[in-house]
Amino acid sequence: MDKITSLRMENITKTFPGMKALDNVTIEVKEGEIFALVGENGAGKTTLMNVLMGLYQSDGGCIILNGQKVCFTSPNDSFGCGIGMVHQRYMLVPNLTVKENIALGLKKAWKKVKLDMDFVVSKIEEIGEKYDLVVDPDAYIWQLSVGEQQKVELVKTLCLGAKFLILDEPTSALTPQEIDELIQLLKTMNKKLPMIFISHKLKEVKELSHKLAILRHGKIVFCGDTNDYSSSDIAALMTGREVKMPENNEEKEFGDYALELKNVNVKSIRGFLALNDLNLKVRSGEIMGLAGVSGNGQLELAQIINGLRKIDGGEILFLNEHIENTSPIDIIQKGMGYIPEDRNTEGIVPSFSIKENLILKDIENEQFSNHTIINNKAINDNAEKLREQFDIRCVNTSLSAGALSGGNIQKVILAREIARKPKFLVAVYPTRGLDMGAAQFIHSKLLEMRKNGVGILLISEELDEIMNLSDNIAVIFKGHIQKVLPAKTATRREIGMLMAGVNND
Amino acid sequence: GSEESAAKEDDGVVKVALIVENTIDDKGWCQAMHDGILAAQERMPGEIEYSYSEKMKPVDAGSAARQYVADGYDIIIGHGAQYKNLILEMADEYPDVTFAFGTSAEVGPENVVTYMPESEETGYLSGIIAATISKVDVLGVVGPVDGGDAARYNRGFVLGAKSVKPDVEVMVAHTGSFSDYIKAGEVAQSQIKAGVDVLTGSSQQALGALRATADYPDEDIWWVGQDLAQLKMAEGQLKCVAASSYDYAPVIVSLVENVKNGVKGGYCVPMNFANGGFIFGFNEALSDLYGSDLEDAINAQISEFVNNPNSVDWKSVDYSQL
Amino acid sequence: MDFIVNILALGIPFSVALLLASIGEMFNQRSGIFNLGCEGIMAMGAFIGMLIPYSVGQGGATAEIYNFLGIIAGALVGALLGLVFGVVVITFKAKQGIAGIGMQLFCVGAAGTLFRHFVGGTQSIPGIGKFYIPLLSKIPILGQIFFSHNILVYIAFLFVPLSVYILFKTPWGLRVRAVGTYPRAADSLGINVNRVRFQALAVGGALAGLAGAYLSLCQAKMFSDEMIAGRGFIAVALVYFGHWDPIKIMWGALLFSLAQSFQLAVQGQGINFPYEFAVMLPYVLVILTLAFSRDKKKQEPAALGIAFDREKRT
Amino acid sequence: MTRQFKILYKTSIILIAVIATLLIGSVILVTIDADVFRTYLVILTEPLKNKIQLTEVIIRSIPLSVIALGITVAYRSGIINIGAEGQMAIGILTSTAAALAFYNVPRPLNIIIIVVCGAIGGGIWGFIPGILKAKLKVSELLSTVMLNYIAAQFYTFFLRGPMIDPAELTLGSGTPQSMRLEKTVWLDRLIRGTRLHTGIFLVFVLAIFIYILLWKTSFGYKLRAAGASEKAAKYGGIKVAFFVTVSMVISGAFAGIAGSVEILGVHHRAIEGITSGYGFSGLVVALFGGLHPAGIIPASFLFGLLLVGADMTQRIVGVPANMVQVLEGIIILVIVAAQQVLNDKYLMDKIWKKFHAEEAK
Ligand SMILES: Nc1ncnc2c1ncn2[C@@H]1O[C@H](COP(=O)(O)OP(=O)(O)OP(=O)(O)O)[C@@H](O)[C@H]1O
Ligand SMILES: Nc1ncnc2c1ncn2[C@@H]1O[C@H](COP(=O)(O)OP(=O)(O)OP(=O)(O)O)[C@@H](O)[C@H]1O
Ligand SMILES: [Mg+2]
Ligand SMILES: [Mg+2]
Repeated sequence: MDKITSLRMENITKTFPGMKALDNVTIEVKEGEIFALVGENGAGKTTLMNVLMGLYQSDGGCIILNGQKVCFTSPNDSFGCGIGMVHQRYMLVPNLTVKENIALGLKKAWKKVKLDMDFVVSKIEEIGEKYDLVVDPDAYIWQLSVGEQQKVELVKTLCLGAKFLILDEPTSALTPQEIDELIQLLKTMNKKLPMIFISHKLKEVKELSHKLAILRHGKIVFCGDTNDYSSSDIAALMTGREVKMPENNEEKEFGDYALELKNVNVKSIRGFLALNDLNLKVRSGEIMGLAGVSGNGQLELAQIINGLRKIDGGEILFLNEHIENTSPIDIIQKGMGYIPEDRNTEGIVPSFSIKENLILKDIENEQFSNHTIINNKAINDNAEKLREQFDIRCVNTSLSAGALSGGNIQKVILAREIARKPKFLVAVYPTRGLDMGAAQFIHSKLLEMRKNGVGILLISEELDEIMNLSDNIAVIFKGHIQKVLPAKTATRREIGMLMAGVNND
Repeated sequence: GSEESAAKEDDGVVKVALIVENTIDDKGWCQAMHDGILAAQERMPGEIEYSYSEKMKPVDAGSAARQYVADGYDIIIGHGAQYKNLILEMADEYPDVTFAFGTSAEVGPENVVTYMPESEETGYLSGIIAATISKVDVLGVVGPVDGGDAARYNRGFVLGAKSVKPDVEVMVAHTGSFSDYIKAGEVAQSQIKAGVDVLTGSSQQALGALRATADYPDEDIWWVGQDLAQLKMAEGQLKCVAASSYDYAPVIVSLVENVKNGVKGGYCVPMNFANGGFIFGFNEALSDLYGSDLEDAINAQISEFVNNPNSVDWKSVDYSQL
Repeated sequence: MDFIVNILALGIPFSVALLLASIGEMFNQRSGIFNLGCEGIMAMGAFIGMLIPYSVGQGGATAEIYNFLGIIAGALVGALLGLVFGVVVITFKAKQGIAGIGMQLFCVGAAGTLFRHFVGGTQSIPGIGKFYIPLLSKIPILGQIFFSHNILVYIAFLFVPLSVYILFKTPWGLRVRAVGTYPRAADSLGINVNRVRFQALAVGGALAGLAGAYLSLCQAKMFSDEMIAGRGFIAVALVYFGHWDPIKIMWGALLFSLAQSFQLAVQGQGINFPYEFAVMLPYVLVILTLAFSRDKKKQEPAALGIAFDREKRT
Repeated sequence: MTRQFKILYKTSIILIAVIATLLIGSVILVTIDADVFRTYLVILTEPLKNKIQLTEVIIRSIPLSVIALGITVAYRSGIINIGAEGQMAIGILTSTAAALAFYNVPRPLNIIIIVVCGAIGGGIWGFIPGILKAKLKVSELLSTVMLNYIAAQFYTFFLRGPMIDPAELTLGSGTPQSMRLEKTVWLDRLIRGTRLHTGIFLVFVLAIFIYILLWKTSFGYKLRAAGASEKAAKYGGIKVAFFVTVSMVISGAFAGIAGSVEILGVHHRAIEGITSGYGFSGLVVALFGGLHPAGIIPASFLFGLLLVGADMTQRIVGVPANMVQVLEGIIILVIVAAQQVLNDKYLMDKIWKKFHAEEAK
């Protein structure tokens, strides 16, 4: 097959035990098209694409490629037809190198007794030239930032000879610059290949796609030309209601300094300074946005504030008390709240029930345990209260938290952290991968906390999020705060320059 | 397993049950008792019905013994001192049944028989042989655990060797296990490398050491065995100069007869050359190695033991002083 | 000097069974399967290994051929049992730890039962003798330490670089590493995760079987149902010692065996402390070495112990 | 999916499992010319036929369940403790030492002292792998295997040396075993003519204790969190290293208690071979029991049944003793496989769809 001129998924139905994930879904993608697929978390977008890749077997329906019915039972079949997919959760083996990851799928490199690595490298170079995508073939995946991994995923998919590209939320973890680059890249690539593009960010969808389908609860609720609809139309179609992202536009007095970092240095595992003479002060009631390209020390910063990592020099003051190199529990008890980057395994204990997760930090609290004996009633009541207050969607709070969708997991974490009435909150990528409804909810909660006088350090890669919510914006580069700007007057351009390490002062 | 004798259930038949920790064909401790019972069966045709249970951990032995009692067995032998408590307690509960265990020198209650192989005597003989045929005067002992039967045999060996050549060097090493054949082989190899030319060893693991000596078919490396069964093995034929065994047949015969006569126990049977508890044999195939001098010396020693049992002061041996 | 040479010359062959089984277990674990049944597979390998020369090839000029047939049969049975284990933990997705214990019981028991039935009590066999490498074995000291062993010793040590090569240079090794770390990624590239795991289990089982056959045919030259005596578990432990790296596993096996041969030599020299403390030495040494080694790089195959199911969410 | 289908599915899986067990076992049984049918009949029915055998089953399930409860604590904190055998051995040593040292203490106090000392001994032996894992990242799979061997050597050393029964020395039999414990500390027999002892009550007490500890206290909550997700626990301010160590201490202590109870209830002195096999069997029981006291108690009974029943086959049917292990192994393999299949909703769904599709046609 030289070219994919049309791909049609017809009446696809897929059930998982106890739920119907896809219900009679039909979509069609033509040559030269970028087809956008949008929908809330859990709508079934990824499931549909996995059916297309042959990873899931659908219960009903069929796939028609260039007018011919095909049957995919394994990704080998779909690769054979030239369909490639960049998965939502990157399918890269962390302890293999870039070229090994690519060789894993590149059957031509599988010589009898030896892997033909030269072939793999030349293939990587060929693709790199063709699409202007440069990756280091010898780097290990775990060494790469999320943005770089994203590129590797693309290169991998292209090396395997994709003539049709599926991109499942490729931008959710990228910085603004990276997103812009990727969109440009996809636009040029589209001249050669049709694509399906999944994203929660309607701006990207508008910019990139020709056609658009909206999935809700496993059904296509809308399908049409992207250009005919505005972002807010699409948002309304998607969620069934009007969505407006809240903004921080309320003047207020800040309190005293709640968190002060003075000349902090942290060595990374790989030897260099992950945090380099970092200074930062945040007041009560202030939202300090931390902008920066991922991998510039944001995670280390969040960890040291919460006692999860030792510092190698400097001081950290929390409400005028030293907290550097103390234990997490001391810091928690002093009133620190933390929304971690990895919500699935760090923010919750996946096998614990929702109600248990809601008291992860408060189990020793008299409210929930009396002389170490747990008070189940209090825990249940607490869970019911928070479930209602934070709109956590679950059958009941005794279910294990790991079974929740990403957005609901984030709500559980947020509910726990806010209910503890912290004096300060560190929020890391709080809306990564969440749909608009969920993001809106979380933003409004953060602003509510600000109103109540809680200082917030908001670490994010989304400039929009930072600019919408922050009072001040600090820009981090190579572990050092470049500059702190008032959010009112800051421009995207200026922040972008600082993030890239250009400092005019 | 059970080997029911041809005789039907009648007054003349005594039912004997054996409980062993290893297997009845281990060419060592357990097999000796098994063979003894079979021999007794032959000597008293139709009078003994016999069943055994193998691989009995202490707790399993309790179940098995109780089952045997329930099945009407007259004599239950727990072949190992680890069964002592079990036997004593059951003897208390079931006064009509005879229980036996060994090694033990204690005289137990009315219905308990103990037996005590004085294996330092066999060790002593092995020591004499080893020291006599050794060319380099360095001997090796491959011990399992330094306790019980093995402790006596090995110390008797040291004394026997010293009685022939007071300056002989004896290397003693223990594997720490009764059944780790491979480690016993490793010990033997290590000792042979260190210059030992005649070895001995006790418990079933010793077969591993015996096998290791056979790896030097053309060299003057020899073995003295603790069980006659070793002589019949291929490597025994090749390397085992002599061996002595426990002969339980007399013990069993007398036990059965006593039971028939209404004596349920209350005595201890020491086993030694004096009462025919031991048998000794040379390996004819290796007769070049030992002259009639040695045979005479051994015979003399045996008659010495017969006249003078319990004369080997095995407790005096301190391995660290060797 | 002799003392040290002897320790080395014995320690090296002692390490072979551990080395082979441990490398086999490393292949299992690299592919994501934790096989505690190693001990049992070794027992079966040892039994089948000795059964062939025992039953068909005793004595005669062709004995060597039957010995090698025995070794091959031991490895084949090991591979077969690895596949059986695969059916339990891959096809049926049973929990691996407990299934491994079941496997161990089954194999040790079956080896013992069949042995009792077909052979009887502890049985010795001629086994495989030493192979002195021409010229090299004549070198003073080194010849004795390195070049005067039976042929399987050399082969086992060749397995170390070979398995490094297989793991890191061949397509199959790449697949094994991928399915053990992130099976979903491998699956998304069209690699049949379960097939690769079956293959790895067959390889691991074959090496464990080979290790058993080494014990019965080369080291002990006999068989008894209790002869493996926990070596399979030590082999599993050594995989953790070596952090899934064949070379470090080799150092672990050597450390253990040299300590073993050292303590035996010391015991023979006469000790004035209880011998039990000498017997403990290898075990203590392995723990301490691992505890105080600098290298704590965690390379544990991330998917170790988790059955793969494409449709199931993890 | 209808309820009928679910029941049909489950029963057929169980049926297939039973048939598979019987078939695989009979392959070996036929090979060794044993009577297949009688062998199975004996295993399944003999132990239940009279009170002696039934109590023997319970006697085995006592140490099994105590060890399994301990293993559960470790497992819940993320550690696979395969060192119960060594921990039990050390527990036997310390409790015997205590029993011999405190012989003139009133009975209830004395028993408590002995059991506590057993717990301390086992606890120390559990503490070592715990602290090695928590502080030095030494895999417990390595350390516990090695410590089992080390414990075995300590065991013979003490029974042969410092703790040997003086009578063994004076009478010259020299068997490595301790003096017999005073009758005053023996646990009472519950049924005349059997060995069933009051240790059974301790099992229930400990099971309730573990249930409360793990599921009803904040300590247990934190311990389970540490095991379920180390990262999340650290994030939540839980000192994971502490819980890893403490849970291993508890786990070891339970194995030690199992040792004490065996001494006080069954053997009445420390002898060789008491521990053999309980470590692994305990792990199997813990996992069969779903790592929960409510499952462990029946699982330990079933496993005890299997041990006694399989052991009886050698006397009644005449199969070699090793066959016990073969049958145990097969049963474990089949049950774990079947357990997984029974609970596999995806598979059930798939089969349902297949049937359904056919019906639709
Ligand atoms: N393997 C699975 N087993 C069970 N349920 C599943 C599985 N995969 C997905 N689901 C469920 O199917 C529904 C659709 O999930 P899917 O991942 O396709 O959503 P999505 O639209 O991609 O969401 P997101 O925007 O969060 O990526 C969800 O309710 C999800 O919980
Ligand atoms: N080549 C380099 N020179 C100096 N510092 C570097 C270099 N590469 C990375 N760093 C710093 O090392 C730290 C650790 O990098 P790492 O890739 O672990 O980032 P991260 O915080 O995990 O972010 P992310 O997960 O978003 O990639 C970062 O703070 C980064 O600033
Ligand atoms: Mg998705
Ligand atoms: Mg990173």
